[in-house]
This record gives sequence, C-alpha cells and structure tokens, in this order.
Amino acid sequence: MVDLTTKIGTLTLKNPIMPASGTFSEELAEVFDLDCLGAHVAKTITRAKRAGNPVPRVCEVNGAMLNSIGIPSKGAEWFLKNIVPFYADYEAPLVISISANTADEFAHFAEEVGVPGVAAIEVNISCPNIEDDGKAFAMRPGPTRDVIRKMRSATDLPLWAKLSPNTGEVVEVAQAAEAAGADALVTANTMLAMAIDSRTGRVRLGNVMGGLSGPALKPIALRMTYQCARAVAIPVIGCGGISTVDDVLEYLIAGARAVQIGTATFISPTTMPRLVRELEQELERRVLPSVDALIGTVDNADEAITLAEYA
Amino acid sequence: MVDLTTKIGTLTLKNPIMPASGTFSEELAEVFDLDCLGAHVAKTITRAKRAGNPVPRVCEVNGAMLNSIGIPSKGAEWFLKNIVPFYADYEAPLVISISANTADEFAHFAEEVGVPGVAAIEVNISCPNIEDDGKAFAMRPGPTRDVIRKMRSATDLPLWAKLSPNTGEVVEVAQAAEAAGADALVTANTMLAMAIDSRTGRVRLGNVMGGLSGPALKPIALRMTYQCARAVAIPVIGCGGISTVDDVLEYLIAGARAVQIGTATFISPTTMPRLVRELEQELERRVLPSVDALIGTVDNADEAITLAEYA
Amino acid sequence: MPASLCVVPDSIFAGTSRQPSIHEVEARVKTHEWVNGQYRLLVLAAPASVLDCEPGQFFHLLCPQTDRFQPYLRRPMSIYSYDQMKGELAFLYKVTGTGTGAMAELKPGESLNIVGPLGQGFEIRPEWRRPLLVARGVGLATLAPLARECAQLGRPLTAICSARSPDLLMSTDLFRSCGAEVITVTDTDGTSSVENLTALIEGLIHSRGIDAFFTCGSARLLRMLQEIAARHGIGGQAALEQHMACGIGMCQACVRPFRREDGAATLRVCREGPVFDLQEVL
Amino acid sequence: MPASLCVVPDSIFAGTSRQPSIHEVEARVKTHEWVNGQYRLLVLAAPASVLDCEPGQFFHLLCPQTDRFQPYLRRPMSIYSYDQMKGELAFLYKVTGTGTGAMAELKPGESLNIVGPLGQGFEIRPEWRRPLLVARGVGLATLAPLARECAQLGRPLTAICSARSPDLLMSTDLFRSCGAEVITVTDTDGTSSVENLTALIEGLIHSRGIDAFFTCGSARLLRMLQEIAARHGIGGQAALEQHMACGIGMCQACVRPFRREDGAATLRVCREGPVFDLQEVL
Ligand SMILES: Cc1cc2nc3c(=O)[nH]c(=O)nc-3n(C[C@H](O)[C@H](O)[C@H](O)COP(=O)(O)OP(=O)(O)OC[C@H]3O[C@@H](n4cnc5c(N)ncnc54)[C@H](O)[C@@H]3O)c2cc1C
Ligand SMILES: Cc1cc2nc3c(=O)[nH]c(=O)nc-3n(C[C@H](O)[C@H](O)[C@H](O)COP(=O)(O)OP(=O)(O)OC[C@H]3O[C@@H](n4cnc5c(N)ncnc54)[C@H](O)[C@@H]3O)c2cc1C
Ligand SMILES: Cc1cc2nc3c(=O)[nH]c(=O)nc-3n(C[C@H](O)[C@H](O)[C@H](O)COP(=O)(O)O)c2cc1C
Ligand SMILES: Cc1cc2nc3c(=O)[nH]c(=O)nc-3n(C[C@H](O)[C@H](O)[C@H](O)COP(=O)(O)O)c2cc1C
Ligand code: FES
Ligand code: FES
Repeated sequence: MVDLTTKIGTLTLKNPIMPASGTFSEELAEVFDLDCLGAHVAKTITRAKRAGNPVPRVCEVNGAMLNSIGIPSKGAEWFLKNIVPFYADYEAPLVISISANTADEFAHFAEEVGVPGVAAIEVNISCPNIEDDGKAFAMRPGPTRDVIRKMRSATDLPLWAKLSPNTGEVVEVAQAAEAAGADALVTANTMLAMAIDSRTGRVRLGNVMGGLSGPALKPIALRMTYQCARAVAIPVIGCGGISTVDDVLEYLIAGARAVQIGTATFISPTTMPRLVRELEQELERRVLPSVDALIGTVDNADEAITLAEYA
Repeated sequence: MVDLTTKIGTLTLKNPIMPASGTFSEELAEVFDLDCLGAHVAKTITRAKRAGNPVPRVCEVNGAMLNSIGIPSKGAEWFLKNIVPFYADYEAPLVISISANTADEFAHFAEEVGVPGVAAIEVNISCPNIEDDGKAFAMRPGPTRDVIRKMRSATDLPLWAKLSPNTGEVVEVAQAAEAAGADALVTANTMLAMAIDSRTGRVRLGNVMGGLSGPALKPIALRMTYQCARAVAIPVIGCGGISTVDDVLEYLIAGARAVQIGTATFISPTTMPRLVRELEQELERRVLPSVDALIGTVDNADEAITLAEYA
Repeated sequence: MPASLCVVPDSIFAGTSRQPSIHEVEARVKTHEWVNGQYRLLVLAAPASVLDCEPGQFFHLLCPQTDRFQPYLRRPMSIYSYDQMKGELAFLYKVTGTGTGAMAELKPGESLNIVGPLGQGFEIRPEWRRPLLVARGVGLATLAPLARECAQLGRPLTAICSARSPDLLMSTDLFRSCGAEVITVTDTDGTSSVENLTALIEGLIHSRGIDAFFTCGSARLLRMLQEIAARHGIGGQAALEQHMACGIGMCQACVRPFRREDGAATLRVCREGPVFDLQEVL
Repeated sequence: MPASLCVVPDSIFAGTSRQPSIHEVEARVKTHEWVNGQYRLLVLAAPASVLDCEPGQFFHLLCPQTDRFQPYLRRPMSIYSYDQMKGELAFLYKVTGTGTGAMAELKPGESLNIVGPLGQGFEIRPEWRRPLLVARGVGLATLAPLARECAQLGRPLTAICSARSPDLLMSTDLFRSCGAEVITVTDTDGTSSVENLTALIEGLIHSRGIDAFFTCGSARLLRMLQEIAARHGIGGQAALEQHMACGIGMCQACVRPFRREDGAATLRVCREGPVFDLQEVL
C-alpha cells in the first residue's frame, strides 16, 4: 500500500490532489464523490456582494484559456450559511479563499470566516491592493508581508498565501509570506494575458485583459514552485496547467507537497479522481512507499546555475 | 497596392515582419531570399567570447519550447568582421542585438559596434545586471533608465529596448526606456520557465531554468505589447508566439508597429516570407490601404477597465 | 488529450450513497452526415447512464485534436435526440470554427468524450396545452426533442421554422413526424420578418389557441415573442447560449442577467439554464 | 499546425541570383510499414528539389498533430534512402515518443511537411578504399545510403550490424544488395561486446585491409572505433545526434564539443554535422 498522505503544516491530507480556487464547486459532486480529494478549495469570496466582470469572461487560446471572471461573490454571510455546511458532509478539509481591498480588511475578514468547518484560509493576494495603487499584494514582498502579518494576528487557522506569476520577485514575495507567518504557499494564480479577435479587432474578454491558465502556464508555474520550494521551509502547493499524472509528478519532484488542479477539471471533470488513482499506480510502479519519497527529488546537474544565464 | 511599410523611428521598413534575435542567422538565406524581410535582427552578442549554456539547451513543452541557449558569442570583433558584411548585400536594415554586464559596458559596447552596415541596436536588457545582484536590467525601471541613458550618450544609432515578460512592472520599465531615449521597444523576450522529465526526475534543460517561447507566450506578450503601446509614444515592436497572419494582425491591432518572429521559424523556416505575403493579401481583402491603417485599432468596449479586476 | 480519454468508472462511488448524475463517458460515432451545407448530424452510441435526458438539456463535447484544429475547451451542444432503447444520442450542429471544425472530422467508429446531461431542460407546464415552437438556426436542433416530448404528452403542436434560405431549414420532417403543424419562413422568401411573423403568430393565437411559446436560436425572435406573449398573457420558455468553460456550474463564465421579482439576477446559462422563463430573459 | 502547411514557392527567389538549397515542402506518404516491433519505414513521394541529397544528411520533419500526440518542434531524421528517378525519399525510424508516435499514425496518401536536405553528409575520401561500416540502432538507417554510395563508387564494403536481438537487425539485406559483406552481432548472442568486436575488427583490418571506419548509433561503438582507429592510424567519420530546435544552424541548440587543432571547439550537429571526423568527436 502506497502512502498518499501529505502534510501541509498541521493539516494532513489523504492525498495531494485538490482543486484550485475558482474551478471547483458543489456541482462537481454530481460527477464524482468529492471525498476522494485531499482537500476542497472554494472559489475566492469577498466580504460584500460583488458582480464580477462583463462577459465574455472566458476565451480559448492555443491550448490554454484566458478568464476574466473576476470575483463575483454573494458575500461572506451567504457563503458561510449556504456553502460551508455543504462541505461539512465530507471528510476532506475545506479551504476557503478570501480576497479584500486592504491588509486590514483581509485581517478582519479572516477573523470573521474562521467558523467551524473551515480548515484553512487561502489568501488570494493576486487581487489589487487599493493602498498600493491597485497593484496586487503579491507583486511585492512589502505588501505581502503586511497582509499576511495582519491576518496572522487575526486568526489561528492555517494561512495559505497564493502567489502570482505576474511578479518579478517571486522568491522575495515567498520569503516575505513565510516570514510573516504563512503556513503554506500556493504557486500560482493565473498570468495576466490578452487576446484579440483578429477578424473584428475586438478584445476577446469583456475585461480586456485576463488570466492565462491551463497547459501553457505549466512551465512558468512549475518554475515558480521550484524556486519557492528551495527558498522557503513551509510547504509549497503547486498549481498551474496540471492535467496528467506526469504533470503531478513534475510538481512533486520540483518540491511541491501537494497540487491544485484548475482548468483541467473544465476539460475533463473527472480529472482529479483520475489523478489520485494514477498517482497511486505510478508510485506503486516505481516501488515508492509514499508521496513524500518523491517530493523535491529533482535532479539538477548543476546546482550553481541560476537565472543568470538563461536569456 | 497595399502599403506594407512601417516606420520605426527614423528607419522605414519595407514591411513589418522581421526575425527575433537568436532565432535567425545567415543560414536562413539558404531557405529564402532574406531581402523579403522588413529588417534583419542578429543573435545577441557580447563583447568578449562566451561559451553559452550546457546541453540540453532546448526542450518542448505543451505547444511551445523552452531554451537555455544562453549567449554563446564569438566576440564582437569576429561578429563585426564576419557577420556584418554578410548582411551588407541586402537592402533590409541590419539590427544587431547586444548584451553586457553593466550599464557602462553596454554604453562602451554600443559605441564600438556603431559601424557602417549597422542600422540600429537592439538592447537585450533581459540579461543579468551584475550591479543589481544579477537581476536583469529589464526587471526594474531604474536600471533600465540607467542603461538606456548611458547608451544614448554613447551612440547616435537607433536604440531598441527589448523588454522582459518576467517583470511585474512592464509599463514602468517601458516608460523608463522611453524617457531615457530609447527609439523603440520590443515586447518581449522569453518568460522564465522550467520542465522536468517526470520519468527520470531530471531537469530537461542543462541550465535548469530557461525561456518559454512560441504559442504559449503569445497571450502574455500580446498583453505587454498592448500595455506598452498605450503607455509610450515610441514605436512598440511585438514579439512572442507569432506564427500565423492572425497573430500578426492581433499584434498590429494591439498597437505594435512591427513584429518579430522567433520560434515559428524553427517550426517552419518559411514562416516569415509567408507572413509577408499573407499580410498583404489580408490587407487587400479588408480593403485597407496600409499597415498603418490597422495599427492600434483595438476595440475595447470599456477603456476604464484595467488589470484591477482580472484575478 | 489522452488524459481525458480515461474515464472514471462509476465504481468510484461504491460505498457512498451519493450517485453521480453527470457523467464523462466515451461515446462511439455511429453515423455522421451533412444535413445541408452548414449542419452535420452526429449520432453516437452512448451508455444508458447519460441517456436519462430532458429536452433542452445539453452535453459538453471534447472535440478531437486534429492536424488542422486543436480546440482546447469543450463545446456545448443541445441534445438533438436521445433514445434509451437504441442507446443513441444525437447532435445537430453547425460547422463554425475550431471546435466544430475538429468535430466534423470524426468518422464512424471513432470515439468522442462527452459530459452530460447538463442544465435544466424545458418544462411543459400542465396548463400549457397548445404550445408554439419558434426556431431558427441551431434552435431547430434544440427544439427537436421538445417536439417529441409534446407528441408524447399529447399536446397538439405548431412549429414555425425560420431560416435564411429554404435549404437551411432543418428538422421540419422531424417536427411533422411528431404530428406538428409546420410553418416555414425564410429570409429569401421575405416571410421571416418580425412584422410578418408577428401577424402570423397573432393569427395562430386566435385560430389555434396557442398558450405557450418555446423558442431558441434568434435574439430577434426572442424579443418578438416576449412582446407578443406579454401582450396576450402567454407563458413560455427560451433556450439561451453563452460562452462556457466548465458547463457544470463551477466557473461562472456563462452568466447572463435575468429579470427576477427581486430585481436583476445574474444566472449561469449552464446551470440555471440553458432554458429560462421567456419573460425573465433580458 | 495549419500555418506550416503553406509552403513558399521557390518563385519568391525570382529575380535574385540566390538559390535556396534547403526546402520546406509537403511530401505525400507512399508507404508506411513496420519493419520490426520498434521501427517503421516511411516512404514519401518528394519533389526533385529536395532529392539532391548526400548520405548522412538529414531532414527535419513536422510530425502531425493527432488526438493522442501533439508534438511541437520538428524531429530530425537521417535519410534512409533517396531516389531522384522515382521521386522517393525514405526514413527508417524508431517509434519513441511524442513526435515519432504522431508520425507513426501517418497513412498512405497523407502529407508530411519536411525541411531539408540538411547538414554535412559523409565524405568518402579518395584514399579510403576499403571502408568498414559499424552500425547499431538508428545507425542502421543512417549508414544505409552510405552503403549505396560505396557500391556506386566501387568500394568493396564490410558492414557490422549490431542490435539487441536478431529481430531488431535492420538493413542487412540492403547492405548485402550493395555488395557488402555483412556481419551481424547481437546482445542476445553475446557477440556484440566491445571485446568481441574489437577482436573482430582488428581481424578485418588484417584480412580485408580496412582503411576507414564509418559509424553511427552507439557511443560505446564510437569510443571503441576511435581507439582502434588511433591504434592503426585509420581514418573515419561518425554521424552524431543532439536535441535540435531549428535544424538549420540558427539556434545553437545542438552543439557538442569537438577536438580541433586549436583546442576544443563547439560545433552545431545540424550544421557542421551530423557527420564529423571520427577522432574529433569528444
Ligand atoms: C447550451 C448550448 C447549446 C448549443 N447547442 C447547439 C446546437 O445544438 N447546435 C449548434 O450548432 N450549436 C449549438 N450551440 C452553439 C455551439 O456551442 C457553438 O457553435 C460552438 O461552441 C462553436 O464552437 P467553434 O469552436 O466551432 O467556434 P469558434 O467560434 O471557433 O468558438 C470559439 C469559442 O467560442 C465559443 N462559442 C462560439 N459560439 C458560441 C455560441 N453560440 N454559444 C456558446 N459558445 C460559443 C466556443 O465554445 C469556443 O469556446 C450551443 C451553445 C450552447 C451554449
Ligand atoms: C541528425 C539526426 C538524425 C537522426 N536520424 C534518425 C533516424 O534515422 N531514425 C531514428 O529512429 N531516429 C533518428 N534520430 C533520432 C530521432 O530524432 C529521435 O528519436 C526523435 O526525435 C525522437 O522524437 P520523439 O518525439 O518520438 O521522442 P521524445 O523522447 O518524446 O522526444 C522529445 C524531444 O527530444 C528530442 N530527441 C529525443 N531523442 C533524440 C535524439 N536521439 N536525437 C535528437 N533529438 C532527440 C526530440 O526531437 C524531441 O524534441 C536522429 C537524430 C538526429 C539528431
Ligand atoms: C475560471 C477561473 C476562475 C478562477 N478564479 C480564481 C479565484 O477566484 N481565486 C483564485 O485564487 N484563483 C482563481 N483562479 C486561478 C486558479 O485557481 C489557478 O490558480 C489557475 O487557474 C492555474 O491553474 P490551472 O492552470 O490548473 O487552471 C481561477 C482560474 C480560472 C480558470
Ligand atoms: C533559441 C532561442 C534563442 C534566443 N536568443 C535570444 C537572444 O540571443 N537575444 C534576445 O534578445 N532574445 C533571444 N531569444 C528570444 C526571442 O528573440 C524572442 O523574444 C522570444 O523567443 C519570443 O518570441 P517567439 O515566441 O516568436 O519565439 C531567443 C529565443 C529562442 C527560442
Ligand atoms: S460554464 Fe462554468 S459556470 Fe457555466
Ligand atoms: S538545431 Fe538550431 S543550430 Fe542546430
């Protein structure tokens, strides 16, 4: 028997496969038993009701997608009353994802959502910080440190900081999140991108720009996962373009302790249970006793080589 | 007759299609007549001889490639003696691409390479700045301003600043390059990425990390092109994942005055002449008199919407 | 997408009481023919698990990767017909772009990955005794199973089929075989204008006692029907489209605004729809 | 990749004296057969423009996009045979991964986009009168046209063909039809070891007067030949492989280090190679 469990701080997950925020909801229970997952991660919520972005909210690019869903939210109250209880029927821990406009709002919000049934809070710091000219918190170490530190004082729940691939300083941001008390990192959110309909000249998303996800994002998010796993001691959860068991293995080998599956669930709603099963089979095939035995085993001939020479 | 010419500062190109640095060389003359191109852009050179990176230097990811070629260079002297004269036989202007370790070295180098036959200098500021802890110049506005300003004083040749998608501050970097005297921007270089062979656990590039190019990069580089074209008055040259005439149109519509073709030439060495021909046909079909008539015509329903809401 | 070719057996639910109602399955192509110059009819051999459908529901199709087309997202398609006895599921679709272009290359014997059935189908309320179907374009596909359902329920049916030209009229035989009175109108004949149709429909309301409208395929016809329905106090439903990513309700890509008692509501076409109350559509 | 299916006609060079020597063309599949459990022989109908080849040169193939495999980069393949009279070009390849997996799905009548001929082929120097070919794996493909060339030049030829097992020996008939003396060795027989081969080859040097080595397909055999050649003052050439992107010389992906008079040199396998002087290979 292969040991599929993985520890994310104080939480032990029964396997390292979980959904990515915004690509998962209760409706998926009509496709498979959600208890086969390592954790449940809900769509980001804001405290107040919000509308989200104009349509079209998604489009397809070469082998990947763009989305500008935004964060439509029925508000925290509605969420806590209607959604959190749904997940209480499952063993898998519920991770909620929150967003706010300022570090203080984040902290207050974290306090409020710390209700029974919530196992951890994922902090969506890819959202704009209105105190930093609308730049996302996760773009710089300073605002990241600030928001995580304030949240750390406001809640005892595990805090997972979800990083953005749009920053040029991912290692510094990761270290700032760790120093401020984050329990884990998630690498990464979508990458800012754009598409135009060349026939009409019209932008293909109602919001002009949107986030790239799916296979095209994988090499970028995998690189971030690798960089972060080497730079911090807290667990890193890989996310970006995972759709096959080989993708899962790549992330684990790069140093991720678990992975989140996003867009692949849209392409095949049974992706996650399939990956759980295939990961187990693959570990058996390799005669590895556990997921742990694979994590961080990347073989990079020359440790000293860095970004320096790549361009 | 459609007018395919486009002006990049003082240079008039006979059409907006040119190669991207590092994906073009004299050998391509054995495939087609290089004079069908708007310009010739040479591989980045350094002043001194350099070896480049260990192999494997390339690998394929989902519908795109990673490279960690580095900048193997036979040195500036050899280049000026052997390569520049080759291009003298062609009408298309020769753009050389240079790299250096510090702003001062860049400036000295720019002075030295200003020989007859060189029409413009592309400044590869995605290379590490040893005075900024190895961070690439193009990661921040300060170092970008510094390097372009010093080069501006050292040469009268047009300077094209080639930006990096790895920065979180592309607009600020673009504006810094413009303020410092750059004549054009190229958006963009490759995006830092990584791949692991899940079977062996080995990194798939000798240099561990490398640059993502090809179709997967397009939505990201197109977004940068759009952002920069709106933020600066100097011409922006689009680059990233272009392989079809629709891609070219998307970039022109987004605001690019010309485009560079990189990886697509590896997939199909006749890509560039095909794009020149198809662009002409497409403008005729649309009854547009010129390339100019298409540039920057993007229709974005709501101008006010920005990055703010996208995540 | 080799990944998605591997289907999770329902046995993953063994030991739990939760039963899946949405299935991802491989379906084999039985026949695949051109219906006219734009539309193809795809008939699949599908397992019973996905054939418990309602008219108006849809499937989300994983179009194949071909040398010419490499679609990424799934494509939503209304159920054109489903038959549990024969184990058949059919789609009538217009070859439009990347996804349907790739789909058009499917050959009999090949396999197509489908997810469904999805969404809320049409509801034929007890008080709706004399329905009128008004369809154009893909709507001719979407309303076909509804015609069959009306026939089964013994509701006398009238169907107005609109198209650009007579050769693009589809499903009329199917409607007729359901006992429907079929009226065809086309742009080339000049019979499909809103004015003409409004007069026609008001006539039908009087002559046939039409008391419900069902429509799909044209925003123009939808507005017209809303207007006539409001005027005559007639109920009805409309099937809508929207760009989708998940098709199941997770991503919120497919929203549209709707008129509800408590003001405007934003609903998911894939989940709360694709069939909505006629007057709620904004 | 619909993009690359459109080929630039040579007329783009009209009015210039520069003539292209490397061509991107569509070639039609004539036959495509399994040779054994691992290798397939692909015979293409190719235009004359690309058939002015030399043994040892290669083509860069744009493998198709299929539902199972979506390769991106081209794949380099040695020319297995070329025939200007018949307008034929053939490749013998091992089905390995994504690219060759996609290629294996090509059916007669379908089209494959190829770029070539590329690289420097073998040179049979005038003083090399009695060549020995030592091939293993893909080397059996790469050395095939060289055997034909030797036959044409009237050079009596000996070929050692090595493989894991007898069923994986390929091209031996072809070598024989070129008048070559063929010696087969296999791992399963225990005849393919370096010791055994060294003895065998030293014997051939004495008995046949071998004065040149040509090899491809095994680093182990290459080292062995370098050693024997150095000991006996015998010249020769080796065809090498390296991961490639452009195949033409632009990207510098495919470099390897070589021994040159003035120290080590970094050369491109696609351009300065794939055939190199036996002793220069490091
Ligand atoms: C619930 C529902 C049922 C449908 N039923 C049918 C049907 O029975 N027959 C039929 O011919 N068509 C139907 N459509 C429309 C069909 O989904 C589109 O024609 C198809 O997705 C076009 O894909 P493409 O790649 O060929 O075109 P492209 O234009 O290349 O598509 C690009 C993207 O836009 C999306 N898109 C384009 N048009 C539409 C549209 N009208 N609705 C939603 N997304 C769209 C595609 O899914 C794809 O993601 C239905 C749509 C919905 C939402
Ligand atoms: C000049 C030259 C001539 C060749 N001639 C032949 C031949 O005649 N017959 C034959 O069977 N094989 C030949 N090869 C090897 C052949 O190119 C590889 O087997 C093939 O590229 C594998 O592709 P894949 O996608 O199936 O495998 P994958 O392992 O999926 O390939 C992944 C990537 O690695 C590259 N790669 C993998 N193996 C090699 C290799 N050995 N050399 C270079 N790149 C590689 C691929 O091109 C691809 O980019 C030759 C290689 C070179 C360089
Ligand atoms: C439609 C959509 C909605 C998303 N919404 C959120 C969100 O609300 N909060 C968040 O942190 N990430 C959100 N994401 C990002 C995903 O969680 C994930 O980080 C990203 O898609 C990369 O993973 P993938 O390539 O597996 O999809 C969303 C992604 C998509 C495609
Ligand atoms: C193999 C390779 C080598 C490259 N070398 C350079 C270089 O020397 N200097 C440079 O500025 N950009 C270099 N680039 C980046 C390209 O010029 C281009 O910016 C990038 O590949 C994106 O364009 P594409 O997607 O069309 O390839 C290189 C790219 C590749 C793939
Ligand atoms: S398509 Fe995802 S919610 Fe409707
Ligand atoms: S493969 Fe590009 S230089 Fe050899």
